[in-house]
Amino acid sequence: MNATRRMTYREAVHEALRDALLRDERVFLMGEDVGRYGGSYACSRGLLAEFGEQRIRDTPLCESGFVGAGIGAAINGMRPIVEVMTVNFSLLALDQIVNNAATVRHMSGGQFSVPLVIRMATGAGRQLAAQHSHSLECWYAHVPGIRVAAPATVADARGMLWTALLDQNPVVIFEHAGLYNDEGELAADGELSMDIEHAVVRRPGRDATLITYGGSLKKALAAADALASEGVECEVIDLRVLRPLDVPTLLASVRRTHRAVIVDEGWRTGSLAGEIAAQLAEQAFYDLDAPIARVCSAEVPIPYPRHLEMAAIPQVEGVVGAVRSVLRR
Amino acid sequence: MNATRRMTYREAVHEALRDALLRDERVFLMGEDVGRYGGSYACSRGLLAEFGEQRIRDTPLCESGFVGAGIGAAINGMRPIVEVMTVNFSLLALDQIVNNAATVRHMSGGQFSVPLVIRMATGAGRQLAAQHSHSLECWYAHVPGIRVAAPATVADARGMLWTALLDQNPVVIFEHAGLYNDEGELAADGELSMDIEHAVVRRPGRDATLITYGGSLKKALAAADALASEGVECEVIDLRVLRPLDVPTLLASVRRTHRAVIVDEGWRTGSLAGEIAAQLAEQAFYDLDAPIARVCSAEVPIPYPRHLEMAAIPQVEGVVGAVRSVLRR
Amino acid sequence: MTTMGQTKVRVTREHARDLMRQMVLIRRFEEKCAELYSQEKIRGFLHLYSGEEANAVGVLQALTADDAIVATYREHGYALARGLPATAVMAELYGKASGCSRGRGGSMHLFDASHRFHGGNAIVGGGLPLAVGLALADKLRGLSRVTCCVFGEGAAAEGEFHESMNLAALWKLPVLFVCENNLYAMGTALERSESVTDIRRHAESYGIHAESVDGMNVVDVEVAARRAAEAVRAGEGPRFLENHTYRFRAHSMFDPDLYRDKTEVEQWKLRGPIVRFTEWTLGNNTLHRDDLDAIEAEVAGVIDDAVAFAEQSPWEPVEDLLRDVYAPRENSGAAP
Amino acid sequence: MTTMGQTKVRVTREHARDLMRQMVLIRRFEEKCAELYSQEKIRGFLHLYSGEEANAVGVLQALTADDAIVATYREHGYALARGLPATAVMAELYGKASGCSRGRGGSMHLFDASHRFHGGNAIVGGGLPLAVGLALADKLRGLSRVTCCVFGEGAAAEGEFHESMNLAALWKLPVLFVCENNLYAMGTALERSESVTDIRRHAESYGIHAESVDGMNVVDVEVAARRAAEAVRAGEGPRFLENHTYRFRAHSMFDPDLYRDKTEVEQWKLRGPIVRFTEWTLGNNTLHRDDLDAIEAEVAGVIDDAVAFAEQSPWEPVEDLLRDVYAPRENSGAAP
Ligand SMILES: Cc1ncc(C[n+]2csc(CCOP(=O)(O)OP(=O)(O)O)c2C)c(N)n1
Ligand SMILES: Cc1ncc(C[n+]2csc(CCOP(=O)(O)OP(=O)(O)O)c2C)c(N)n1
Ligand SMILES: [Mg+2]
Ligand SMILES: [Mg+2]
Repeated sequence: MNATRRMTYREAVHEALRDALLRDERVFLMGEDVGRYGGSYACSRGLLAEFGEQRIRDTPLCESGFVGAGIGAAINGMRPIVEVMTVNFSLLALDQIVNNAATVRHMSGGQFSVPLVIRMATGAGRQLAAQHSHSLECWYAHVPGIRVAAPATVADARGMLWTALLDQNPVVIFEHAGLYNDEGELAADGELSMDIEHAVVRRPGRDATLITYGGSLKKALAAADALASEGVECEVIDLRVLRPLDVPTLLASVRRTHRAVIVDEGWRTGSLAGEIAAQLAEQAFYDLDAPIARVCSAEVPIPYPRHLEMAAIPQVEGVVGAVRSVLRR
Repeated sequence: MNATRRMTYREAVHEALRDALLRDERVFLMGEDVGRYGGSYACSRGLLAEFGEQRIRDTPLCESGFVGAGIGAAINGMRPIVEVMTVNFSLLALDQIVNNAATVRHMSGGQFSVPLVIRMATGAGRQLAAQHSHSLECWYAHVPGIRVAAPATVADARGMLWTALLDQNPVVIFEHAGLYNDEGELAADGELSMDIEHAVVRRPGRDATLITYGGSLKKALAAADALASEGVECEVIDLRVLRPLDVPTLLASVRRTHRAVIVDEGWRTGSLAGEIAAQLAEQAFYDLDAPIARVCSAEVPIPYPRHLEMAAIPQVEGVVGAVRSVLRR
Repeated sequence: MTTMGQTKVRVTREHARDLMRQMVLIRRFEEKCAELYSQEKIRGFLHLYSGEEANAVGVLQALTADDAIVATYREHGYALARGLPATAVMAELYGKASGCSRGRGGSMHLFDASHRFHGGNAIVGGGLPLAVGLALADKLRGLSRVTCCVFGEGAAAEGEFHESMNLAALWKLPVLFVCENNLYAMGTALERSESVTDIRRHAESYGIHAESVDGMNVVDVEVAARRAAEAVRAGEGPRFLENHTYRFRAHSMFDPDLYRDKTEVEQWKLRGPIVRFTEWTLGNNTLHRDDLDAIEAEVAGVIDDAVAFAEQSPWEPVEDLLRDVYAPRENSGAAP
Repeated sequence: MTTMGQTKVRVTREHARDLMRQMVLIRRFEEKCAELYSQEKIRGFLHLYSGEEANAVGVLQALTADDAIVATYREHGYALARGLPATAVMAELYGKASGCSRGRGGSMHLFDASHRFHGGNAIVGGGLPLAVGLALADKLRGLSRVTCCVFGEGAAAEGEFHESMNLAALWKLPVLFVCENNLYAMGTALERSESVTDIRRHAESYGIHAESVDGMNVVDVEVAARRAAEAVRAGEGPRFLENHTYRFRAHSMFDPDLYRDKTEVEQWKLRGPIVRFTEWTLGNNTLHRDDLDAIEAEVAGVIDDAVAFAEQSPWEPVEDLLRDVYAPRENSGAAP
């Protein structure tokens, strides 16, 4: 019963897609190069052969057009999964997402819903330079009317998609591009779906709370490991869901540890980390024993060379240093 | 020498535009309906007749196209002022702004600059419903490589444009649509330009710091007035510049008042107010006597009816209440 | 007898009455809106349809109850011609909870699921990808329904126009695109916004069959729309109509209307859709003065009722501010 | 003697040598890049130009030093043909401070102000509005310069393509649009992305004069580009070239290239630009084997130097991470 399987994040996304296509005939996958190419991150390889052109739909390059088409199809009885190759190109589709997907239900007084899932890769760290390294999850997390999820583990990559498809609301799923090759464990059978409501404690600890999501989770865990060898026990929380934020889980932890560090690959100013710090400062003000620290990206379009990119985005040492600073060691 | 003139915000914008066109022949104004229509908020009325079609350039409806064209023209020796009618439509131009305007200088290793000014109206409060009431200043304030200004007064509306044009960087100027009819005072002569670097104290006070910008400034001032009659003296700070944030000015005030309330028409979660709260909590942690309060918009696409819209966006009473709460009265 | 352009059709008395009634309803409704706007009963942006009635009324003759409509912020005419009750539309313009969008949308966002009326979209061009998606779903579901997507000639310059045309044509989707070419986008005349002002050529460059029609002639519009909708319904892929029309009023209630000659407006009014249809139907004895009087009387009643309904409807309680932002989660784990 | 298509031109020995040298330089440069990528000297996305050399080399013959170029992420060929030193380009691919973009950009973002080389743009379609703006500035400044804007056929589906074509045509701007139609956008074949695969028809729908050319034939490309650039320079407004070409390698180093037949690739290689130009120039005695050998030797030297330069160049100090995000404020209050 407790048997597990090992697979990569990419395989988990692939299996989740395939599973959804098998479970519900209203589901179809649409986006640039999801079919013949097999997905720019190879997540949909083989699906075209299995499900055919109608359900694995290669689109022209027209982000606004095909995201808008996904919205329309969702309103009209389908359950589209729209893949926007990366968050960088999603800038071209923001009008559709913000002005249509997020508003139609409200503007129509509840008559129309948009049960749409939009998946996109996000993040830096692969030397793709300024136009291909954005982490704009915080922008999406700002918009009422959509849900935002960020699976950081193989199990979440496998399980969140189906839950998102059950949701009547538009759900944006961010897959950090640095995760696709990572391996993880999965329950071997049974219901694999994962909630898209709660943050979870990935590692318990008493000395400080490390809050993070997506591609930064492994850095936070590595930092916690490093600190554990010095006797500092960090609690590591994976947000999992970026909108709506599960603040109670964060507060419960911070009220125990009295210290918080937030790790977020977004640029520091106006980051999601800022919002979380603000909420903690609002709601756990008297519980905090030190200022909240943020480990974010430097305020620079991500540069190409590895040493500069590494310096620009959060690293394990930076997280360790931030924890030390809130512990004043 | 200290003579002043009275004019509306709209007149100030108009005068600033005209002045820039007169001062520098590289300046031209481009956007939807800036010419024959006179500007959707009537800011450019008469300029077409005075400066002709080349310099007052009506564009087709194509936000990405003409904003991108402004970027190219700026790179190539001109000083374009691009008017995107409202922030709502700027979603269609975000790719150009984020991926080109904000990055070209960095990606080119400093070889190309983008001395471009983009103006747009922003904000809610006029019953324009969900697609026409956005306050997305926080999104722009998140992006390295651009400056963001938000003139809240007639003097700033008159003076910031020229300073922005002198800047080699892309500057986005947000004009809250609720300000155009407001009147204010201006120096009668002399250099009218206003810095785009500093926040200013619009009203001094000792009991709490009210931080705000743009269309919310008048609400914050009204709240301060109301509170003054109860003996509570609020210091009101107008951010003026949203990127880069002038944090020192904020800290100096909060270190005196020990309490802060931030008023921001953006949706609360992920608002600029959150960023400011985070920075104050980081840097003035030991100076704060109470949690920072935020007065922001409710998490709802702005509804059309007046009573619901008013309930959705910050109001004077809400600000008064927030100040009372941080003072625990 | 006024000739109705190229059209050689017989219009029954009943049908003529119906067309006339709808056009007059729209006109009087818009006039009432203007009045209510100055009384501050209607607020925000208000874009009136006066002068363009033949388009909504003509086009919607070609649709069945199963078809869908995606319109713009200038959509009162389409809503009324589609059969949305004038009461619910007026209540929406008031922002009342009894409005067709529960008051949340106002003039620019009329919605009605039971009429497959999908807005009311205030971002120029933003409705086109949506229409493509509605049609894609119909095609995938094997339903032979048409999605009618209306927009102005100004929208043709937007990237979303291009992307939508291409997708609809590439995937042979059942979309009837209707471009209401009223010569102006706010204050920008077509020749200042399009390098090629013959909008059909754009549609054709995607391989979409396109036709121009006199949008001031309700019968011509109906005939062209029926032909186009039939082709779409038959699975031939999208069709494109360009309706030459004109708005008699300013772009919105904020527009000082400085960019066009008053005489130009007057010229167009002389060949307005109601004037011409009146001349034609009276001239060929399809309708009589009595009919028109009866229509005006009936319409006046409808509008009075609509205003009364809107006036007396309650406001949504402010406690419900946050409703309808998110749909409730479906609670079963089964296929949704 | 291989015929060079429709072109009846005399190519001098010197010019032939030059064209050949540039094409060979690009080919060998790209081959070296592939090698360096597998050695992890070059990282990130790398899009090679092998097979398409005739386009960059042919098109750039038509430009003067004053003209500007806006290219894509597949721009090494344009950079080299434009005369950017191979050393600076290679150093950029390494990410060294001596790179043409100071190492900040890498393969997708080559820039060089002194050559008016405006990138290196990695958002498909994103360079087009930029090119429109560069040309607009030239026009406003009264300079008779051409902006050459290169993009793939995949970009033609993006809204920005449409918006840019319309603006350039409407305002009669001096843009030479060059669409490199290599039949695929990543794994998506043209007939799966465009309802009308004749890209010229799109350009023409804006009233832009468009021409197709065999993009595997450097002389044809040069002739067509000269004709087009002259018209643009003469103030006739934008022109459009569609170059039929093919990439011999995968889209990027990540692409497993599963979407096209190996035989298709082999077929195209048989009529590759260097092969054909070699046959033609040898066949008509413009060049001789010796010339080719000399070119290969020279190019090998250039590439060795480039690699050596890149290898030995220093990294930018990490302390300078934040440089060139913002330009310093101009400090005078006078007109900038
Ligand atoms: C993307 C976008 N840009 C600008 C506007 C502002 N705007 C509203 S209507 C309009 C003119 C549209 O003209 P057209 O498409 O011809 O429709 P018409 O109003 O003539 O019916 C403009 C510019 C908008 N709503 N959306
Ligand atoms: C807006 C955008 N969408 C998607 C991508 C990912 N992408 C990079 S290149 C490419 C294919 C472009 O094909 P084409 O324009 O034909 O140029 P080619 O690569 O064939 O030279 C895609 C989909 C991108 N860079 N930008
Ligand atoms: Mg119009
Ligand atoms: Mg291609």
